[in-house]
Amino acid sequence: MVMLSGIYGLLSASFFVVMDAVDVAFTEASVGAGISTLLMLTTITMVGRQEETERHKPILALVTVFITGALLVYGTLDMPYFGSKEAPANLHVAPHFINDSMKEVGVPNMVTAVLASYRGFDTFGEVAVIFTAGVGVLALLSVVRRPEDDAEIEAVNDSMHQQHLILRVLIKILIPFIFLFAFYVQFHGDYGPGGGFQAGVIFAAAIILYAMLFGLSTARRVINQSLIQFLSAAGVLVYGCVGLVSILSGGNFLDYNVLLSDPISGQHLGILLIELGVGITVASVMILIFFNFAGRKDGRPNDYCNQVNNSDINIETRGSK
Amino acid sequence: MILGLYNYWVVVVLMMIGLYIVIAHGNLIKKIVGLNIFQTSVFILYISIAKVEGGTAPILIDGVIQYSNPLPHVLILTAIVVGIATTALGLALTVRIKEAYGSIEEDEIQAKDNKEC
Amino acid sequence: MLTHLPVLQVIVPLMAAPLCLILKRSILAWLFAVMVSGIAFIISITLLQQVMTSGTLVYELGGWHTPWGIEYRIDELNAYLLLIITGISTTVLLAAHTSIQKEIPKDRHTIFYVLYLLSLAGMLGIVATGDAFNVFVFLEISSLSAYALISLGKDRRSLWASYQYLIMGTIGATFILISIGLMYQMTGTLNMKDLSERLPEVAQTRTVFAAFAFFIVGVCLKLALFPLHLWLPNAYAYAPSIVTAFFAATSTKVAIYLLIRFTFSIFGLSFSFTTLPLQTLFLTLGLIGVFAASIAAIYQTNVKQLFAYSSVAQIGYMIIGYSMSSAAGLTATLLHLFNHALMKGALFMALGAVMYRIGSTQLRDFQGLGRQMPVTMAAIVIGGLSLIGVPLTVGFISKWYLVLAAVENGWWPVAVFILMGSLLAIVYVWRIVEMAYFNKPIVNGSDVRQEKINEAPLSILVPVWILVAANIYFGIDTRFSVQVAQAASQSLFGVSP
Amino acid sequence: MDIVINIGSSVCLLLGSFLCLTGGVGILRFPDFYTRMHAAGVSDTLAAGLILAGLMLQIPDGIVVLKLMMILLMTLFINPAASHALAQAAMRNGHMPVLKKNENIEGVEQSNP
Amino acid sequence: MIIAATLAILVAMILAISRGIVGPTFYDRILAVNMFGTKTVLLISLLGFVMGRPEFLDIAMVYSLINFVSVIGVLHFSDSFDTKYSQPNYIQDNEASKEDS
Repeated sequence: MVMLSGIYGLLSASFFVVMDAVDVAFTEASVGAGISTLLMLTTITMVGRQEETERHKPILALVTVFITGALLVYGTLDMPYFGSKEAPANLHVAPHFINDSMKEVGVPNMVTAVLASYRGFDTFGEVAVIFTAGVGVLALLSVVRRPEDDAEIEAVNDSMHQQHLILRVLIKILIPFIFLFAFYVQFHGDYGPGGGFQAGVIFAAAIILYAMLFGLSTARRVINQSLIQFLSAAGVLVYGCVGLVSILSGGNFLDYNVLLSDPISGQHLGILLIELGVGITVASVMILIFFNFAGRKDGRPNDYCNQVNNSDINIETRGSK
Repeated sequence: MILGLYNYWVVVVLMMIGLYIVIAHGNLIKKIVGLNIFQTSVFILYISIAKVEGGTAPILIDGVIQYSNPLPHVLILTAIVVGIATTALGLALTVRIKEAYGSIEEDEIQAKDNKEC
Repeated sequence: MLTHLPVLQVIVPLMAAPLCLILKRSILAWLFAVMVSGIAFIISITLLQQVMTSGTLVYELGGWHTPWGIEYRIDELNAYLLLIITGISTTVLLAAHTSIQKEIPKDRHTIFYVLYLLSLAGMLGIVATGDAFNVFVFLEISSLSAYALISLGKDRRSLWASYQYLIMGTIGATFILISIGLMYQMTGTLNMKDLSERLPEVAQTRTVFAAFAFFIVGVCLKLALFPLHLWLPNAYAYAPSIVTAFFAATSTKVAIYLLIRFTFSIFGLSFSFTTLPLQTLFLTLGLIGVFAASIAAIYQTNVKQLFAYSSVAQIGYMIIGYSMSSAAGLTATLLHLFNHALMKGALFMALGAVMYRIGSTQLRDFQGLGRQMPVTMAAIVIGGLSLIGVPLTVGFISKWYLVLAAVENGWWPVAVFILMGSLLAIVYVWRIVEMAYFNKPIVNGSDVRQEKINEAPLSILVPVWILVAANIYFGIDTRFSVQVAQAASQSLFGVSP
Repeated sequence: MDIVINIGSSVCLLLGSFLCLTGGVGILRFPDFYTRMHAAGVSDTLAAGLILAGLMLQIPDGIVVLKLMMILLMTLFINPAASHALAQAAMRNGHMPVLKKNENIEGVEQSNP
Repeated sequence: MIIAATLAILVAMILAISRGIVGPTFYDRILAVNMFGTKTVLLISLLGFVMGRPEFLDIAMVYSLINFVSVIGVLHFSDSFDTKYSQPNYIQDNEASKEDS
């Protein structure tokens, strides 16, 4: 099932390439096929693979699904044809982006121009969303770690990972290149597909790879929990501060024109900085999420369970007597 | 004629599959997979809107005048991020539910809740 | 600086959240959060004043002109909602520090404040923005933090409730996303104002109809309108008390705002109420919702769940007012938004105080609480009276306007039904009062209550009584709320073609 | 000169596609996991190399060739390593290749040829 | 030529995906996914050429990386799966056969 969803991610990404949406394909490839598949795998290993074939509420489901589907098909009937140049969507706002973004923002990749400048606030919201997810996972899964656990886990890991010798050597060679690639994607986003989000995911993928092969605690020694928490917050703040600085220099929020004396170079600087903020937050949140998932698996979740159960009992005591 | 809309119908089919999985499956992880499919179908809808016949990817190069519409791409980038955030949170919840209930089947969880009440 | 207020309103809490995570210490985080929420409250008051004196405020983010950039557009309705949200949030936060001590594990206190601020920022962002897609982004910020906050509850059922909410909420949000996509396809714009100007040209197409239908379903999921309300009672009942107080008072209000904003300002009144049998549909659902949820509330054994069902019923009232599609009906809805936020905020916070002392909100544990925690119980009683709609409380004012609006529309039976709904409210409030005042405290041998139960600490009581006082004050002096609500609804009817 | 390059690239591409197809057929038709892996792992790597080489010959643009080289390198690194890891994991978890009756590994009862 | 190669790869993808669906063992599926991933990398590189924008090879690069990460991830986590799910239906006795094959 999860394998197939990974394939699905790959497939939809290739679809996006065909549809000219390279940036989206880039993101969907790294997210849909990579990160979310990994997270699902981690979850499955933690919750077991028991499956129940029985479907409940099939009639309700079918009815809902068909009503929704019929409604959407009904809605498509009056749509402009697929690929039509005269579709209102392609006539009203978009031509401005296509024709003038080079003049106004000075970035050849229109997607980056729109993402970072015209609709920069959406992207700020997006960073906040990913930050929220990170904090939410932290709230749900973080476990207080004890040093003796770490030692024990390390012992287990060592035995477990001995067999992956070839992979370990390979990864040691590859990781610097992956980082290099991540930086390339980060700073080349103005000119080609890519940008902070994609770069952050690639960066996180490298760390996750390392963590999987060398054990979580080894990876944690390099990047510990409080550091990634700090970084994930810092990315949002970098983004926000660019906005505040532009307020202070007399523009509106996220108005990069006022950052430097020349509007175009101001735009460049602004986009560079906010992409950096996005990259930092995304990378650290992805690592954070993965570490907390995997840490939950290796750690001692029982402590928390007991705590929860005890508190349950506390709640019930008054009532049950 | 009517085939000019085929792309949107693919979206509809995907969306129906996703929604069906969300509603009909009892397994919490499968529900989230369904949710993913559902969301991806919407992404495809947006990207299909953006496609322009004969257009190319919206990165300026010399000698090309017809580009696809960049705006939906931007929106979908944001939506993908939202999607992964939701997935991560949903899976984290699943893990906690498994720890607390010992099961990730909807029916069993509900049965356990009812017993408590 | 004043010109930047619309955006500061949102980004102050949004940027405070990561700072809060860096602060680490729980008490520092609390003080910081209260401060931030207070600042947001002051900003919203200033905004309301500005809007009332000088009309709609427009703020172009990034300095890009619409429709290319995103804009913030604050009119009376937005300012009113912003005021409700920040006001409730600040008051509720005052009590947070004490209340979460017993409900949330120690190491998650800071995270709680971070999520709280994010959720606040998300709601403010939804309300303040004038861009359809931006609504979706901030909707997700507020919902994601809501899922996490709800799951912080002590009982394991909070996890399950949160999961259900996540599934329902995501489906709802995705429906809204589909709707925005379809609208974009037909008009080529995402700006609300621009949309409202360009939609009438294509209003007759089936695509716009589908967009409208998807939007209505999606927002009703978020709104917990009657048949789609299943996630709400559990989510409210098992979340930490502070979270419940905050969400019950604000989050459904934001969904109602979205409904009003999209139907009145974007699709336009004539379109909204002619393409679908919206009037009948919402009236029926609202009425059924009021009755079904009130009856369900009567049978609950958990007081939190009882009030959660009552929230569903109150949403029914708001929808009834909305379905009248007249200025008077809308005024009643908006008034009820405000008043319901006050009542539910007070009630759930008082329940938080009960939770703090006795660790439970089961109805049977309320026995004799009237004597043991007189101040808290008095707050609950006043809140309950307000829920019923007794004169001199805010509940009366909104019911009064609602009935008046129904009569003005000539819907006599509806007015009667509304009054009958209040009777049901009497029943469930009475159950609590009876339990608390007319039953002796449990003192038999089961040693449950061997230690004497004291009044709740002042740090919770003060905010509770601030809200209770507001309940009474705005029940007597209605000038402020009625004036703003009327201005807001008139501006909506003025805008619509 | 051009024609030579063109022909070279075509030959590479065609050979690559042919290998792709054989790999695809192999993964479907071979009897057990290890033989399938043989089909996939060996032919895939060579096919990827050939196709990428064919593409490289098509465009003599520096950066594009460089990227293609990177992809090729990644494939060459990653594919065998992944196959190796996969086979090892399968082996460790008790998967045995299907063998002919008379070629049994000692002590292994063959049930399903 | 490129078109022919694209078609061949598409066919190979279909074959791989059918193996992924058929299974029968867990490892077969991983193998299929891995092969599918490699093919997607090639497909995307080819598509870049078909559309005349070969700059987009970055995506193919990300693909090969992500593909690798997910295969490693699967293997890493498969260590903790119960082996009974991998159903050794060819062989009953796994004890005696270690490295000697």
